[in-house]
Amino acid sequence: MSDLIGLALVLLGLTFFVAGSIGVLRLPDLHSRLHALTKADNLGLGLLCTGLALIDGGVLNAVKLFLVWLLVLAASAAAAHMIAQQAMRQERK
Amino acid sequence: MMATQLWQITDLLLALLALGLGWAAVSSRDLKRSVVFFIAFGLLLAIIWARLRAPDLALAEAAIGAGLSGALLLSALRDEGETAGVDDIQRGPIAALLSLLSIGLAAALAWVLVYTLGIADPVRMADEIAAQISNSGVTNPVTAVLLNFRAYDTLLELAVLLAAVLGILALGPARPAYRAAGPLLDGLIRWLVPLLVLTAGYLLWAGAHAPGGAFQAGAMLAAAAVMLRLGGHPGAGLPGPPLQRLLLTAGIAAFALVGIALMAAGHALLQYPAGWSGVLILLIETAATLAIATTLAMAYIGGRPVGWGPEAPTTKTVHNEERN
Amino acid sequence: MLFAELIYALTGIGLFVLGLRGTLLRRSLLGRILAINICGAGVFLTLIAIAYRGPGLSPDPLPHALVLTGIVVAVSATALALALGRRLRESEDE
Amino acid sequence: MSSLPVWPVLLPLSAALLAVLWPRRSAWIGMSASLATLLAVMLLVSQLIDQGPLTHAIGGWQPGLGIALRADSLAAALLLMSSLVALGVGWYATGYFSSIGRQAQFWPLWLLLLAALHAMFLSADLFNLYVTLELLGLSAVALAALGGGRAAVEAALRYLTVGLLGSMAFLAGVALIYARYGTLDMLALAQAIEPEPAAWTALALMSAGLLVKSALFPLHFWLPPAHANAPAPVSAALSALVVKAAVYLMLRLWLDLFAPALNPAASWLLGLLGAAAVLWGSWNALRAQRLKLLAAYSTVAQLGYLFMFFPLLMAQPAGAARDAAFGALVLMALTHGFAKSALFLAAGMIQQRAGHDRIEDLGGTARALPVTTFTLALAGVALIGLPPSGAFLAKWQLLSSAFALGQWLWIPVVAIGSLMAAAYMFRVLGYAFGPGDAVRHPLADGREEIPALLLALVATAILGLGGALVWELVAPGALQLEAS
Amino acid sequence: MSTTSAALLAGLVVLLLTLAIGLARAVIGPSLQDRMLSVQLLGTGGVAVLLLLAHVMATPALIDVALVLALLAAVAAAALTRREVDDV
Repeated sequence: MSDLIGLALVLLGLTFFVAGSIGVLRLPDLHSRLHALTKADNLGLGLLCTGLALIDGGVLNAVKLFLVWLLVLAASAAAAHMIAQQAMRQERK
Repeated sequence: MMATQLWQITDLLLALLALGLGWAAVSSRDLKRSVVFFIAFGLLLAIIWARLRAPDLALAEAAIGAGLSGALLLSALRDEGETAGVDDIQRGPIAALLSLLSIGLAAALAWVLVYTLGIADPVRMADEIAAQISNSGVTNPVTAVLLNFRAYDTLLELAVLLAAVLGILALGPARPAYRAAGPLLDGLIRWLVPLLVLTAGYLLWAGAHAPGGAFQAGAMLAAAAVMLRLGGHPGAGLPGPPLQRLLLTAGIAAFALVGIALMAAGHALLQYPAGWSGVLILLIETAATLAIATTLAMAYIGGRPVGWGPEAPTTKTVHNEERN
Repeated sequence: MLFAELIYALTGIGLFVLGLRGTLLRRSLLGRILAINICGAGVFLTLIAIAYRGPGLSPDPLPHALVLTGIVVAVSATALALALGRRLRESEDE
Repeated sequence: MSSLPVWPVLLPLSAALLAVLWPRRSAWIGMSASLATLLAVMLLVSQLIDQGPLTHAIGGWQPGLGIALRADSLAAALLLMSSLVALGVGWYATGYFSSIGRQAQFWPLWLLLLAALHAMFLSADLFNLYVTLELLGLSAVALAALGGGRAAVEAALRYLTVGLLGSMAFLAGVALIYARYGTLDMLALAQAIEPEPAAWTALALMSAGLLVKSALFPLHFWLPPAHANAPAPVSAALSALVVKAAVYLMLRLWLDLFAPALNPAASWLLGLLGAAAVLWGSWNALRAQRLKLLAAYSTVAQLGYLFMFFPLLMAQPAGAARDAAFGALVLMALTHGFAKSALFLAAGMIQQRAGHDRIEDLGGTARALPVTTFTLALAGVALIGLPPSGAFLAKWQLLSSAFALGQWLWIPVVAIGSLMAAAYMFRVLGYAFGPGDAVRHPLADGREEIPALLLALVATAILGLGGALVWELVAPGALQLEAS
Repeated sequence: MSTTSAALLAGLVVLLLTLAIGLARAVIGPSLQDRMLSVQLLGTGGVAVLLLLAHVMATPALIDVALVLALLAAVAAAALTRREVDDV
């Protein structure tokens, strides 16, 4: 049962990745693309990690998966901020 | 059956992506694009190593590609300036000829390889290593090869690192430092750097029985140094120059001291006595981790730090000095 | 011969040749360095592909160790080359 | 198992560490280590003469699983050359680099280069050879860049990229060998290699890489700028030792490891390229405006001679005749090693004292620097191949082998090459003995001229008079991977 | 291979395709920041790929690789955007 729920969560996560990719490709400007990327991917990865933790069942791996997600969350927030800031600087120039 | 086909699709996709990114990195006319593609290529390579059941390599590639070498290439790209490298590929009849030759070479090599794999025995050294691993002092076979069976390669590899960083130090002063970080990045660094150090320690310790080891750990520490420097700490968290010298040489020194001590006791070079292998390997690996981290960090800084030692005259005056 | 072994070994050859060609065709130092690294990655990939022995058997660890050494060497050479390039640019500015 | 093969690598390597740790004492550390290394090599040679080839299985592991060091007579001859040249070059360097800071930059890299060379001569493992190639390449590049000027850095960069491409080709060959035969141990491989596509392709890849590194015509383009713009002691080492390392590996591969898989006719390609290198290098040396550039082009030419031996060696079966030709090849390489390092050191001396090394403006050098000019002349004797130099004996043997085998083509090449060498050396000496006052800064200390003179004397007199000893040392034990 | 693993493997294929699509942004650009976006995407996606591989290949060590990638996910962006002291 938990396998099934986990699998569903993983698949749901993947759809977010698809959405993020399409957003990065199709959206008109850097800022909206940034937005799409961080939102979609972070959600996608979160769902995927949760799903895999459910399928796997082990506690240690679940903790590691959660940690991975947290790290990516923080890193991509910082990265997006830095990239946006630099873009703004260059627009001002 | 289903799974076999899915694996084949996965392999084809990864291979095509690797070729595509590799092609884009070497053939893009715009240098900026090339660098971006190359960084992406490094990430993909880490995935491919994972797929080919080489987790030690995946760790190393992830640590070095996403950390140090990406940062190194991006700062080199910054030096190129805004306009440089837009038309970076030679064209014309010679280039066309070269491309034709390349296709021929690739075809020939591919034929030889396929033919060779068809007749070669696929076991190679795998069984012998598996048979001797219990005598190596560690259970991770890659670590056993690197620190025991072929430790001499690793010793010389550390010498390669040292030669490169000494060459870099001889070229001139360090790159300019970065500006102080804003609150967001500063906050990130505050908890990321300790985590990186912690992970390095974990990888070093795990290397004996699981994927990891000195190089992966050293690369993580170096990534911490890169992060610190990007955040506006010009020294990248390195200690002062006298200690830097000690750290740079620590890896080779550990190897040499252990090796010579064992020879004095009547063994071959680096022939660990039974029961001592594990401890000695961990000792050498710890020293090597510190040496690799310091070397990579100093290579990233790109020149002599302040107070490095007896100052050589700058190159301009060297010119006159050696000519008078 | 395994499918994966074959595919990745051939990809390695492709990358090796691509890198070779790129090194000769690139104008800038940075471009050439990238190409050499791709070239090396091709050799590494071929080595790791032949070490792979399928899902049931553990791979031959020797090529893994060789490639790890090779990666370290490649990083050292890259760092030295980039530092030389920076020195060259500075001497142009002088 | 002998522990002697370990020290020629371990001594300079450990000294490099000490020189990093105590930069102010680097010259002292380096010179002591050079002396100790020479001693170790001499011990090794004497044991080798007694007992035949020495091996040391590192880690105590069976070669194949582990790595073995192996010293045979070819390796011993080259070790002897490199440790002697290193001593001379090191001695010269202590006077050449004027500040402690420059000494501290030079010595660790120089000691690493020495360790790499010796490791390569002693290695019996194909992948280990790749690592030594890279160590040699990177330390050589770093040393070449110590010149500091734009030209030096540019040349060092080209040297680096070309060298890396060469290493990659070599590594690709190693990968193919491992894929086919499942081992990297050269002794085992010498038994296993068969005439088949994998062996041929691997040899082609490795040779291509090594030919780039050994600067065989037409792949020599990177050498003259790199060797001409480095500091004089570095130029001496690059020209005398580093390019030889690649030639040494070519010898190992063609005559030793892959010999059973090869058609002797393939070596004609190497011989022809060598002949072209003799002519092209000599011609450019003749036209060179600067003394160090002349010396660098002369290296291109002299390497050509070494490759002309390949078709001669491969055309004959093992035996006394081939041993004689092989001894001549080694003697030629040794003579060039000593003569070229002497030439570069003398050129560096002149450059320091005159402020330039433009050949046409060297008038008066002979009067101001008589010993250095004498050194130039002695080096010239060896490079031309006049008696009593070692090169004279070597060329004589080259010619008689060519006669005996009916390979007539090499004979005019040797004659023309020697004449051109005479022309470019006499051109330099002509200007040096001419009127003028090129040397504006007289020597403070005449002892600075000694190391170059000694190296030149080894090339001209000792190797010539002791040539028979080289044959004796090299011939019986050489080329016997397949035999042992 | 269990059905779950097979399904995850299928997911892996989809994910790889997705990443390939995202890489098109690195080709189009136009700015360097745009190109770096697709590297960022490949970084996050790579983490996901490694996690899936860890499960499908039953190699928990690959989670460590994902962890390393996650730890370093901000380095490239920082190296791209940070300014040196004497930059204008």
